[in-house]
Amino acid sequence: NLASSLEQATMLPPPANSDIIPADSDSTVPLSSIGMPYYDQPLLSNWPFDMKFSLGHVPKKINPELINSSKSVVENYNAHAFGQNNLPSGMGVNMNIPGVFKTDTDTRIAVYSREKYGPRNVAQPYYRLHDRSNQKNKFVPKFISERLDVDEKSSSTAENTNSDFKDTLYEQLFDCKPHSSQEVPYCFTKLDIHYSKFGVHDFDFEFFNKTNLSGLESHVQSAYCNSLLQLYRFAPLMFNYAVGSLAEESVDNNSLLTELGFLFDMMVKASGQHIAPSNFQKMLSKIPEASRILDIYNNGYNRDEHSQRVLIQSFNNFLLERISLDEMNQAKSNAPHIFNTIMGIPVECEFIGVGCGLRKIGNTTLYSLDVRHPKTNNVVLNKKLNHSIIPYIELALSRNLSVNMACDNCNETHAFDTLYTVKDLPPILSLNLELTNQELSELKASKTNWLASEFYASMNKGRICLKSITTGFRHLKYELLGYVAQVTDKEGNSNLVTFVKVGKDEWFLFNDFLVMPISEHEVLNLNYWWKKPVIVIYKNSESTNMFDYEGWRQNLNQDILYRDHFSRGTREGKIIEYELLTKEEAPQPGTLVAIDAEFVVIEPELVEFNSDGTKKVIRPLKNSLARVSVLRGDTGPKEGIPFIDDYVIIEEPINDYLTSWSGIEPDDLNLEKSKRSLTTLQAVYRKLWLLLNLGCIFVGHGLINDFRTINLSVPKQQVRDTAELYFLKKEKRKLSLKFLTYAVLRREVQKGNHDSIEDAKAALMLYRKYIQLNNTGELQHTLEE
Amino acid sequence: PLNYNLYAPPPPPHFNLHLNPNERTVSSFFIDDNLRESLQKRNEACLQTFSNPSIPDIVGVYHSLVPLNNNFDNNSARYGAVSHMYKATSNKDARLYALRRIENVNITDKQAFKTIKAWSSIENSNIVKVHEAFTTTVFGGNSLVVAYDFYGNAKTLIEIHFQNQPELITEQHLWSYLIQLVNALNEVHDKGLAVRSIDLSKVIVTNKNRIKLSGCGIVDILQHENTEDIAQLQKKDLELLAKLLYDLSITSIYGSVSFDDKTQDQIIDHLKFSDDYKATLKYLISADFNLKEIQTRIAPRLLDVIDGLQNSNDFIESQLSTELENARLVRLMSKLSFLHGRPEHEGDPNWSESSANYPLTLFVDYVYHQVDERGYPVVDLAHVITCLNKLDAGIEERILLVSKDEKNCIIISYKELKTLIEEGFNELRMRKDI
Amino acid sequence: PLNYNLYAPPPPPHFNLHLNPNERTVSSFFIDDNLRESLQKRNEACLQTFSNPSIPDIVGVYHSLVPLNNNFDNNSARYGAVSHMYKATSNKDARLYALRRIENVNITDKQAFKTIKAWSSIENSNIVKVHEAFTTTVFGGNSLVVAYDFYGNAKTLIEIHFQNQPELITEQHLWSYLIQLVNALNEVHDKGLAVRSIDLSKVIVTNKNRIKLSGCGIVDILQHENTEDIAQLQKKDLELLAKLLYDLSITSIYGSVSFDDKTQDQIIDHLKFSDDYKATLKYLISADFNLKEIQTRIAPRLLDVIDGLQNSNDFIESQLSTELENARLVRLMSKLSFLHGRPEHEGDPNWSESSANYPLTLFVDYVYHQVDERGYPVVDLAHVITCLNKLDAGIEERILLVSKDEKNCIIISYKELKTLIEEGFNELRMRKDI
Repeated sequence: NLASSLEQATMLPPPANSDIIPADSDSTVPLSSIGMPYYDQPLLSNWPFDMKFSLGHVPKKINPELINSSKSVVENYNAHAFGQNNLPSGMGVNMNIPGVFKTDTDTRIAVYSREKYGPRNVAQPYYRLHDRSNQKNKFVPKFISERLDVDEKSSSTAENTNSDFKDTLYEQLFDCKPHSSQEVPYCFTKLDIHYSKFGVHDFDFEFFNKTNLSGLESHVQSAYCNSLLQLYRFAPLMFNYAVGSLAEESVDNNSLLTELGFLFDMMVKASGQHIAPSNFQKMLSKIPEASRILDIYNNGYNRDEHSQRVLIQSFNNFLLERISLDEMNQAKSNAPHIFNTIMGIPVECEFIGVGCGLRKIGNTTLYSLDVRHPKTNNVVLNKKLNHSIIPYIELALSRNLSVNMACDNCNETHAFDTLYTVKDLPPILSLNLELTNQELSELKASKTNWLASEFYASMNKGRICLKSITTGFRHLKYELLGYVAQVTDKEGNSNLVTFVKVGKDEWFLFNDFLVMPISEHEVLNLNYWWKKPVIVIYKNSESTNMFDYEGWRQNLNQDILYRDHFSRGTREGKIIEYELLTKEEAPQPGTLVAIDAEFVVIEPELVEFNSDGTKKVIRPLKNSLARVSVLRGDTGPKEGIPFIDDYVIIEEPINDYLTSWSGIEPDDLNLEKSKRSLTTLQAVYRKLWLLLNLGCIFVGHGLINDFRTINLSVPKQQVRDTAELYFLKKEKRKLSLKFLTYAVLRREVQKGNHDSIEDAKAALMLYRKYIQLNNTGELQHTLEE
Repeated sequence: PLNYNLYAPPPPPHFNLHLNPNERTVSSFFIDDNLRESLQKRNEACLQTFSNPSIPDIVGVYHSLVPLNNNFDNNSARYGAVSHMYKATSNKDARLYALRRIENVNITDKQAFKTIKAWSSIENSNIVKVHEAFTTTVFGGNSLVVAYDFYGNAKTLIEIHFQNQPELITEQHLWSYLIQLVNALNEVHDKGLAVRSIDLSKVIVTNKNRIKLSGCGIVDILQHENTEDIAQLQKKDLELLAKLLYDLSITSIYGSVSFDDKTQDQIIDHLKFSDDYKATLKYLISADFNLKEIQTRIAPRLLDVIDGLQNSNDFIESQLSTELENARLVRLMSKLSFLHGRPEHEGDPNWSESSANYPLTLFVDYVYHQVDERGYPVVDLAHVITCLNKLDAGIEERILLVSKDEKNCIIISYKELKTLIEEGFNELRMRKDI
Repeated sequence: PLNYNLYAPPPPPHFNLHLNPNERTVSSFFIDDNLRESLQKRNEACLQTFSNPSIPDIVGVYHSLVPLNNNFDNNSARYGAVSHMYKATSNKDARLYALRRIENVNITDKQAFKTIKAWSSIENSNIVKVHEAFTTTVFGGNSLVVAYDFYGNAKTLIEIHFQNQPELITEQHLWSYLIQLVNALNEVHDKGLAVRSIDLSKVIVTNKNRIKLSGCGIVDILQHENTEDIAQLQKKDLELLAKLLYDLSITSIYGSVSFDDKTQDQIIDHLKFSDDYKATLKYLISADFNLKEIQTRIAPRLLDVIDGLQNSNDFIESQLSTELENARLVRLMSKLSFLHGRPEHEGDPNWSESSANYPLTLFVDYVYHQVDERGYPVVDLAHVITCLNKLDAGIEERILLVSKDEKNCIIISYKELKTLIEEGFNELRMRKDI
């Protein structure tokens, strides 16, 4: 009964603030001073012996946005205490009783959001670092060389499971929808190229691109430029303009426009193969203004979000300005007339002197518009305005600024109120979105797509008005061509990708070398916390949609093939080992030429080794073309006679001349001292590009590497590579030119250093022999020897 | 008697838990269970009490005598008299001592104790330290009592290797014993003494592989009239040492080899030990055996032993380090519990979000109440111990504590949390004094 | 009655530790007076974090790098390059490692690492274990990183004996260092390697008077192209060892004797150490010095070290014997805390009065939230442990638990509480599997 139970139950022991066992952490009084009662059952303190605990996690950083938006506890308390309530909603927690936190405390308080940062107290799962990319590992494809091994060995069942596995892998790789609110889909993250001992070509780029649109490699300087280049590649007017400009010869004026044209041409010819925009980057680094404004030697990934956006927008402005300068230079005109018709934005500026009332009107042409948040234009924040880009653009069409200028009236420099008004919109309209993180996050609140897929422009009382629907009145329709987006992951790493419309209504995502089709719905969907639009292009729907891939053919200037083009001096005093082409020898489709190139090392390979035997190539070897020799290849009296033997001026510091391989002596490339036929890379490149586009067939040994360093994309039909022709399939071995020359041609091996003319000649002869052997069926036999 | 198995039941013998290198089980955060158990048993042995009228309450300065169970009777063999052993506590310094009592002795001259002072000055890790010797009548009759250090749960070599699931004698044991006994004898002989009682029953094992000579000095007392030359006695020590090792060594071939027709050297040849050991053993039983030379002979072995001891030192130090940390954790966890969730604080506006308690409440959730992505509880002892250790050390690392309603959060360092807890705890204790 | 698993007073040996350095005997040489403090400092050193954008987050498989403070700059001397040290955690096995980084190296051939495998197979108590070596670009430029075991709060010989209240170098130190280095070199040379970097700045002290060679393998990598004969390199090791001991020895007569006009042998004569030591030192600096012979020469000293190490072992064990229940209490308290006060249980009708939670909540109040008759908090760790011990055992004793509003109470035995808690805990763990 209760009473007796109560008696038996132990009452609360008498209070005793005893210190038999002090709670003081430094106390050495043993905790076993108090013993255990007798026990005959397993103790409660036992834990299951099979419970596993993970340790060694890479510590998860506190989200930088939280830290940035936080306030010191003391500040928060003071704000409360003194009734200042301008803290963002939710920060009402008062955390400081006087004396609890000292004024120099570093404790901070911030507003939290479950949607943004996830639920509270979630245990951090363990990820194995292994190769520096944890979850990404499954998306690193096998090297091509490894794949060939596996494919040969696997039985049919293994193949089936392999391809099943591969299919699900592809699905995940190209899945652009995130599966948790925290996750950025893999296809938008920065991708790494992995190098095996066979170099970059062993990396399975095809894994990432099943289309016939070429992606751009990411391991180059200024790789952030890739995103913008892909965008302009698909603006037809821009493409046609750049490629069309190649008809003219422009080899000594450091023309970025020309390089852009070559790059676009390459991207088309490569048909889905990956390309490195290395010549474009080289030209970019040659231009002094570029290295000042842009971060040439940094690949742009180590910046915070905001400065990365500023960087790509600066590049946009720089690129367009430079193109206009290049046109003026080439055409020797006072304005880039053609380019202005494509992207020129005519702006009228009205200056009113503050105080002196002087009024001046000027005109200028811009190539891109800076779009800002309406409130910066002192426009009252109207909620409706937030829902679409159109009012943002409209507001960017006129701006009020204060500018300091020299005044003709007052003879001093003082402030002028300036009103800039855009008078007309070009066919291709380039917009830089200069919005802060906060302003960008507000876009997500809009119910409709903020990125309007079209708008209508009309003139109203001298001002351009933009509407989302047509008013029926005289209007121009603009459609969204595409945009560069910034994707930022949880850890604050940002990557730039491109969404662009190709053809009538097909949208594609370009992320360096990953290219995939994507739905318009996903393109326009800005509701992801990790996605921010940065540069947006609209296209006048009446402007052409046709890409003129052969635009360079019209009035093609081929002169350079028929003359010397030395950087200094004439033939006098130079060692000339070639005979210029004559007009009778004009290259035709199918003309055979033999080619060999020599390279020097600009930067050696950067490799990380581990004592367990593994190694990782961080940065592959960086070469530069130093000499190229092209020989006549067709049968005839002049077969084997070189008509091009150019040495290339290299402005970057050279790490290694590779003299025993290349035959290049340091003085050969020195403008002062060289006795060789030194010329610019642009000149050499043009010659080769002409030969390619005129349909020549190139014979050589190991041409895939040569063309890569030269930065030329040659279709398979135009290549006859003796390294491939004499390939030992079983041993997977490529044979060296030296060996083949000796073995097949029974000729004396080259003494001394290489010489590109000799090598080209040897390759040509090997090719001839190959044809002969193939015809007579002796090829296999010869190979086996 | 406790069933120690219940304390932390070991996993089944063939259980194989496949752990990744970064995974741990519960036992890795705490002292090794076997070590703990052996130490607990030793403690238990130390705390034994015994009340029996046959045992006097006080003997000299010692009290609370507890007879130590010797399961064999030839304790008379070495001394020629019946001897008993007791655990006792000293009145003077409250420490435990082992009293060895020889009954019915006839000691009338304090000259008998002339070597005890020298014996008690020996501090050697392989000798049970002698403290004092005296005669007494409290047991009835005249008993000699010698007081030694007490080692709980210690067993003699006979008990270890010859009784109750005897432990197999490996070559490692033999080398280890040889070296330890040489260490002991070195010091004893240097001090001009001789052990005179080296015997399997007078060598105890106090921890893993540590042996100590017990009962030193007794023969000196019992035979103090016998004035044998010290050099002779020391030579006998060497012979006894050799014999002890020989006896231990040949157990390995009992039954498989007949000893009758062989010399000792021949028997040694049959041993399944290394040539090095066999050579050493032959040297020991030879007449040439002297302490200086044996040391140089086995010098490389000595280095091995040093390496082994250093390693085991490191091991046990890390065990101690872990358990010292755990002691601190217990105190820290108590402090947290003292402070957190006190009924008198609920509903008190001063003790809610506007005080030091707020971070504490959030911190307790952070440590113990983690969930996975789907909201299920995560029981991660590693996380708890890591966080609390960091809190104890008060490091600069900052953590994110989110409010229960997930609307705001604080970013606070362990250092700051530690300060808050200390101050909160002190305030709690002093509250009545205000 | 709470009689079990009580601590017993520490067992022998009982050392008088707080003596002057020259009064300490060799047998207590390895015992740390302030062992607990040293261990605590070491643990804190292991927990340190450091956040600074100049240090990469991840290096190879290591993360959470913390630069280790080297208060001297001659870290370049031995390697001919600037080196840095970091504490880091391995993501693979969650242990702590010491990373030594040499900046701006030019390693283009994995042949550079050919001895690392052999180095990493050496497990010697006087060598800091080598784990792996690799090059990396994450620090900008090309750095060599070698990973070693990490010893918290370890100091080099330079720091111990030449800086900040330098420790006096006694003869015992010298013998001990010599023996430990011989132990290390023995194994290194046996494996066909050479240390090549024996130097006061590359020897660390990890516990009391325990030294270890640090930075092994680095010179092999940096000079891998240099193909000097291994026998030559090993000879150089001996010379460096001799030099190290010589340099340490002569500090004792700095200032009191002029070195200018004397040979090394003559200077040694002036040392105030034993003849034995002086003779040994002369042997070391002579050309005859070889490892096999030194061992036999110093055999008696080896025994001294064995004795000291055994004592140290015993001492640490004795300290450990009073800390045996901490682990159990940590396990028990954390089990309770996992279960008690979970946010997801608040407001959940299933988790209130009709489950384990209610008695648990009341029990927690009973244990930790006691008040005296005037309502002031009572903070009593002894009470906490008493209750927890009873709970752990699950005894029949019943207690009265009163509800917060003081309107209800329950009477429940420790045994029932134990069952409820065990079941609640298991349910908590298994919840995700349901």
